[in-house]
Amino acid sequence: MSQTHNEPVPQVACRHLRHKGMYVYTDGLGSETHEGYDNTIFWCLKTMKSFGPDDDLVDRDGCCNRERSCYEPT
Amino acid sequence: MAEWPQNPRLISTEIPRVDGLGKASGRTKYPSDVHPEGMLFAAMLYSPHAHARIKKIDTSRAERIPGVRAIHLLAQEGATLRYQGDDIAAVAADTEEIARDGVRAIEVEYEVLPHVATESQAMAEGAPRVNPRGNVQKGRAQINGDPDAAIETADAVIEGEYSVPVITHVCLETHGLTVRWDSDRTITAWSSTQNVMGVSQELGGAFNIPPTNVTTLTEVMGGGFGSKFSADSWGIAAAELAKKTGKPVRLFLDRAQEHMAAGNRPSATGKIRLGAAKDGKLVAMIAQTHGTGGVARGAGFPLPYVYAVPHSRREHSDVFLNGGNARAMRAPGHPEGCCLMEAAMDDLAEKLGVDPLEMRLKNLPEGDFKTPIYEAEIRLGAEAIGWSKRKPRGQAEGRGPIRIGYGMGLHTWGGGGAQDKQVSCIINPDGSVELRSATQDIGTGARTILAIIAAEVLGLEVDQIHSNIGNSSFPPGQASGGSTTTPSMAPPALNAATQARDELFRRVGRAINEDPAGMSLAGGKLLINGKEAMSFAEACRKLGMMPISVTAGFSEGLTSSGVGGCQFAEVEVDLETGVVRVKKIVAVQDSGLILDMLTWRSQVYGGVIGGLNYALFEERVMDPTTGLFLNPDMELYKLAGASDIPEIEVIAYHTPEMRARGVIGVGEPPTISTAAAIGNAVSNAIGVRVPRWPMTPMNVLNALAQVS
Amino acid sequence: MRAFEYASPTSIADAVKALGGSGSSAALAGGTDLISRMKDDIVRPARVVYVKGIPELSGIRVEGSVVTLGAATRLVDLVQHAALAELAPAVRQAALEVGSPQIRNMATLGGNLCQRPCDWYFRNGFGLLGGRKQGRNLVRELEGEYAPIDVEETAHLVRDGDNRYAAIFMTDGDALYAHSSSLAPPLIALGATATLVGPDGERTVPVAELYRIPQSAGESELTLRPGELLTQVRFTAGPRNATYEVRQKQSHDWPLVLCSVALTMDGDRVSKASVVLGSVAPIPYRAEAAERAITGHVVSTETAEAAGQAAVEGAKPLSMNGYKVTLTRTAVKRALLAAVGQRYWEG
Amino acid sequence: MPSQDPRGRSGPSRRDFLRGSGVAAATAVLTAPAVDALDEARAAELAQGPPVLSGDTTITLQVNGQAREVVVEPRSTLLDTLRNRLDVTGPKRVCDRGSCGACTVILDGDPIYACTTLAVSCQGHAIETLESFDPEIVPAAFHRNDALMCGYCTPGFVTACKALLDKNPNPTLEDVRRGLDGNICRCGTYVGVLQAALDAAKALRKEA
Repeated sequence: MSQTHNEPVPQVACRHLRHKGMYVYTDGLGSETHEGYDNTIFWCLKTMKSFGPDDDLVDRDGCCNRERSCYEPT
Repeated sequence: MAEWPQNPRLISTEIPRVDGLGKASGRTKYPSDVHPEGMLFAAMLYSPHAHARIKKIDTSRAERIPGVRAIHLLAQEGATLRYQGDDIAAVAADTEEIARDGVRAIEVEYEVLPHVATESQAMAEGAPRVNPRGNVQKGRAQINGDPDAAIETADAVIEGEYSVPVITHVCLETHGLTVRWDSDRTITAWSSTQNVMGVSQELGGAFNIPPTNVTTLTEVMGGGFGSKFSADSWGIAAAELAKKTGKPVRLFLDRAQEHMAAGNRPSATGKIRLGAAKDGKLVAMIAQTHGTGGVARGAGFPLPYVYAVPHSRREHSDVFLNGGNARAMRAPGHPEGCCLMEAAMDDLAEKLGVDPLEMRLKNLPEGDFKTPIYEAEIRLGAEAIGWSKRKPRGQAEGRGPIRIGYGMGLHTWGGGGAQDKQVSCIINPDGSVELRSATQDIGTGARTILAIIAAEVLGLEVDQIHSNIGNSSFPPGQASGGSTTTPSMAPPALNAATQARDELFRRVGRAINEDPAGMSLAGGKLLINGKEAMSFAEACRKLGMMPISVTAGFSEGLTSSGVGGCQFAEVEVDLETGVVRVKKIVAVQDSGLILDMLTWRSQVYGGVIGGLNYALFEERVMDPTTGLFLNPDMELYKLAGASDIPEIEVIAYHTPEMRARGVIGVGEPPTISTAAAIGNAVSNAIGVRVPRWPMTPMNVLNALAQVS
Repeated sequence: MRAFEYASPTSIADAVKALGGSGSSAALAGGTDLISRMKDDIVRPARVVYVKGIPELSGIRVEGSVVTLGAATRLVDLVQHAALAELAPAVRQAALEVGSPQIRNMATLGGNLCQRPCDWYFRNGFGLLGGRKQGRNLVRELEGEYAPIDVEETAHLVRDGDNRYAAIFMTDGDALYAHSSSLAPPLIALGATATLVGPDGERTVPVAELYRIPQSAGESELTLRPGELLTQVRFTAGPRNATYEVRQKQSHDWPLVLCSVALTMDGDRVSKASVVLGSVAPIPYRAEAAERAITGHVVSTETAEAAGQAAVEGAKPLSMNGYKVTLTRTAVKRALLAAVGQRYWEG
Repeated sequence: MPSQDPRGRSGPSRRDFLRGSGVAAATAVLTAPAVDALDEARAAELAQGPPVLSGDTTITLQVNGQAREVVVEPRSTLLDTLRNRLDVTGPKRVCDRGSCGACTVILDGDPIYACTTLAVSCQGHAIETLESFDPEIVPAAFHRNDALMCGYCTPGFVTACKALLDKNPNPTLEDVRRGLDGNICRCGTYVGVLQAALDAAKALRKEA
């Protein structure tokens, strides 16, 4: 199974969202979603942890939610 | 654009790493060794509880300790601490002993909250929630064909539950950095990182200064394995302390916090039904899997793995619990998927009475470019291990209480390069040559690889090239992850060296009135129309006062992605103690064009030994009652020592076809299938599946007890 | 590590004076266990008395069949001593398998006999009895304070927790850790005595009596009195003896189970047997049933197996460590066969 | 009892101990007359028991053949003293509990873990770290055989290897394994390390 790194993190993601793939597979903010599984591990630059300043989980979908108190656009 | 040379002089030979002697003589300074003038030592206070809220923090007693210079709180009153090791405060002091006194003197009142520390606790009905949306997060079901109908048609079906535990990276140099403010808007950070540019970005961002004002220096570093990409909370804390005190600060985690907070590989458990026809051809798989990345997601892994399964359904859940968050670890997901898949494959082969090797050959995906590679590799590996000596499960030979078993596993990885990195090649008028890029060496030999390429192109020896990396202010280089460093950096290095050489020809040609088209470099000499004209140094002197400096990037054809690989294990198991001794591992690996056979082989050995640890020893043990990590050390968290290392035979699958693929990374693939192969060898030896890794006396004897 | 006072006496008398000073004190020899436990904040002596500089504490003396070992003798010296290897292979083998070359160069006989249990609940600050409770609160000694963790009143950390390395014998009480000295079993099997010097003078006790099962929180598993220093160990050589250790790693690791035997022979037959197990009970465990089983017999695979079986008959393993029953059976069998030179497992 | 332990016999004399060690709460380096005065003062105290140190204490360590004066606390480990105070950073801090060997130094000829050794107890003993080794022998063998990757465990392995070869210049592979069993490498360089040790032995024999 070859890896694909082509599923972009939605452009509306909070600008404090990070995952390893953003540093490694830099051609176009590719995520680490693979065929059939996703093991991307995110952190928030505000807390440097897997939970955001609002005590909620940092992840691909959650950090696109503009309703979150900590959300900051790009 | 440049191409890899057809008949290289240095490439693919065995070249000792250029920075090896400095490391082996203790002279090279790691980020945890540097000691800038006036430096303070910092230590961390971290959560002693699996789950708690901070009711009150009082630092006044700590502040009064003579020698304590500053305290920075990472968690404020009211903050939730989600695992033992979650950080609370950092203290800077004149000595490390005093910094730890300061940590002890911080008075924290905790409201201890109910925790879930094991997967069964986290998955229980009504369990305290780690993730506000629930501890069990189901992923999208992955369905291929009609598995329910198909599995009914199989001639044999096995149903097994297999699991691998959470393990941690155990970087020998713990996470941390030494940091100095050079002005109120510029920072120098000696960081133990696999991502010098990222550390500059994250530190700059935290202090609202441009990343280019933060120089991250990582001349060498003591291991990352995927866990050292971020500046991290403690890195920011160290910079805060340095800012507060006006002095450089060194902050590295202690071993316990390193285990608890600096990353881990998620666990994996799979209930797998796998069916095949009489001849061993797979028909269907139905699998429910879960795993935990602690307080983070990320426990996904590939399944089915490697083999073509015409009909499959796989449902996966990430389980959240009060343990430190996962981080990418050497081939994220693959060792887990490989163990589970290969165990099921072996069990099914046994049930069918088919040779597991034949069964694997039968189920490689048709039409995949890797299938013929696997076929060739399996042949080589089977020969090297002596697969013909293998007896069917339950009939293993041995002596006294010892049984000998054989097992195998296959793996795959990407390992292609990023296409946006750069290398500068500088040729100075004195004949010295320097390469620069903001990448770093996490132990793979990155510096050496770049030097080999430039030396090859410039007709020089490797030690004549100054390979300068580990500095974020250099042209953008690759973060070291996903086996991408070499394939990302080799193309720009080749292009930069080639363009610098061509520029040298042009300028020397102008100076001596010769046609550059007739020039070449070999053996430290400039040749004109094949005839020695002058030494390289003399040629460089023609440059006058002005060095050549070329910065180049990626070009097509120098790298590609996608490797196979297989491993075979021979083990001896003592039936009366359950102790497993691995006697031999054969690792057959392709990775395109191999630039340095010596460091390449070291990577494969290292991958195999990492896999051996996963197979036999490693396990994070969490206590259900207290939620604490019971073995955050290097003693009860067991790792192989010299006497635990078997004979390891590494076979490079390095045919002309492979070389033509260009450079592919090798950091990750060889660590993937070792634990699967050892697990299968143990089962072959003792006649029964050991469904839980690691293969400890406890797990082996428990499996034996199940059948007797 | 907390600050402490430090003294480095050069005589036993001075050491005893220093140990008997005000506040808690600890004798430091090799440091391989003590320094680590001090870093863990589990042991907090106000005064550390370094005893390795006391010449009279070190050395191996063989006089006829009487062997005297100084408490500060390094394990490496036990391993390398030719006469000791001849007379007490059980001691040599146990010492050889402790830790690593570096540890054997540092660690001492006395330090090994007096080392604290290698138990992860103990090392995490919960003491030796499975956690101390106040009502429904489990209290953990942390940085000098007690932090409550809400648990069932009947909770026992080891019984309810990860007890893979814990005791399988004497498990009715609260002390469920496994005693981890490797040198205690062979010395007990050989009938060794220990000399202790303290403020009230000198006393000699069997090595087995250095240990007890703690009954209340904070009570030590060692019977040394405050200010007392273990100075030497003595035994009379004679019986055939051997140690067999089951360890997971070949390199630096702890024994999962260790068995030492000492056999007095009458011709081919065993006339008196001593079988002592380590890492299976809160104290070094004498397997009397195994001793009875082998006494009067020629040691063979069958009789050794029967002795191994007898050894485990009283075992009451916990939820996870039933496998140690198998290991114990094997260790007894192999130690007996090793004593008569039949290492069938090495084949 | 006759001593088998060379360290037991060659321990510091009482006077050396006092000169080297300073006394309780003394932070300044002691001048020679002050030491003499203290000698007398302490002589009276000996009747009460040995001197007791606490707080900052000036000691002298013999590191790589040089006498190095340094202020430590009794609790300062040899490792932290070397690394943090003397800038001898070859030995590394990894497990900090005497399990991994990265901090290995040679004390009076024997490899030991510096992380579980107190600096104050090392006065009067010879401390060797790998910085003092001939780089052409053991380090060069590690380099040639690529017996290192990230290199953080390497100083400990090199030191354990040097100590092994000093005692056994002609080791078997089994001897090498056992001699290096107190060291852990996470990158997995053991294959190269074992080769390097045998290779270094060969180089040493050639030199001899």
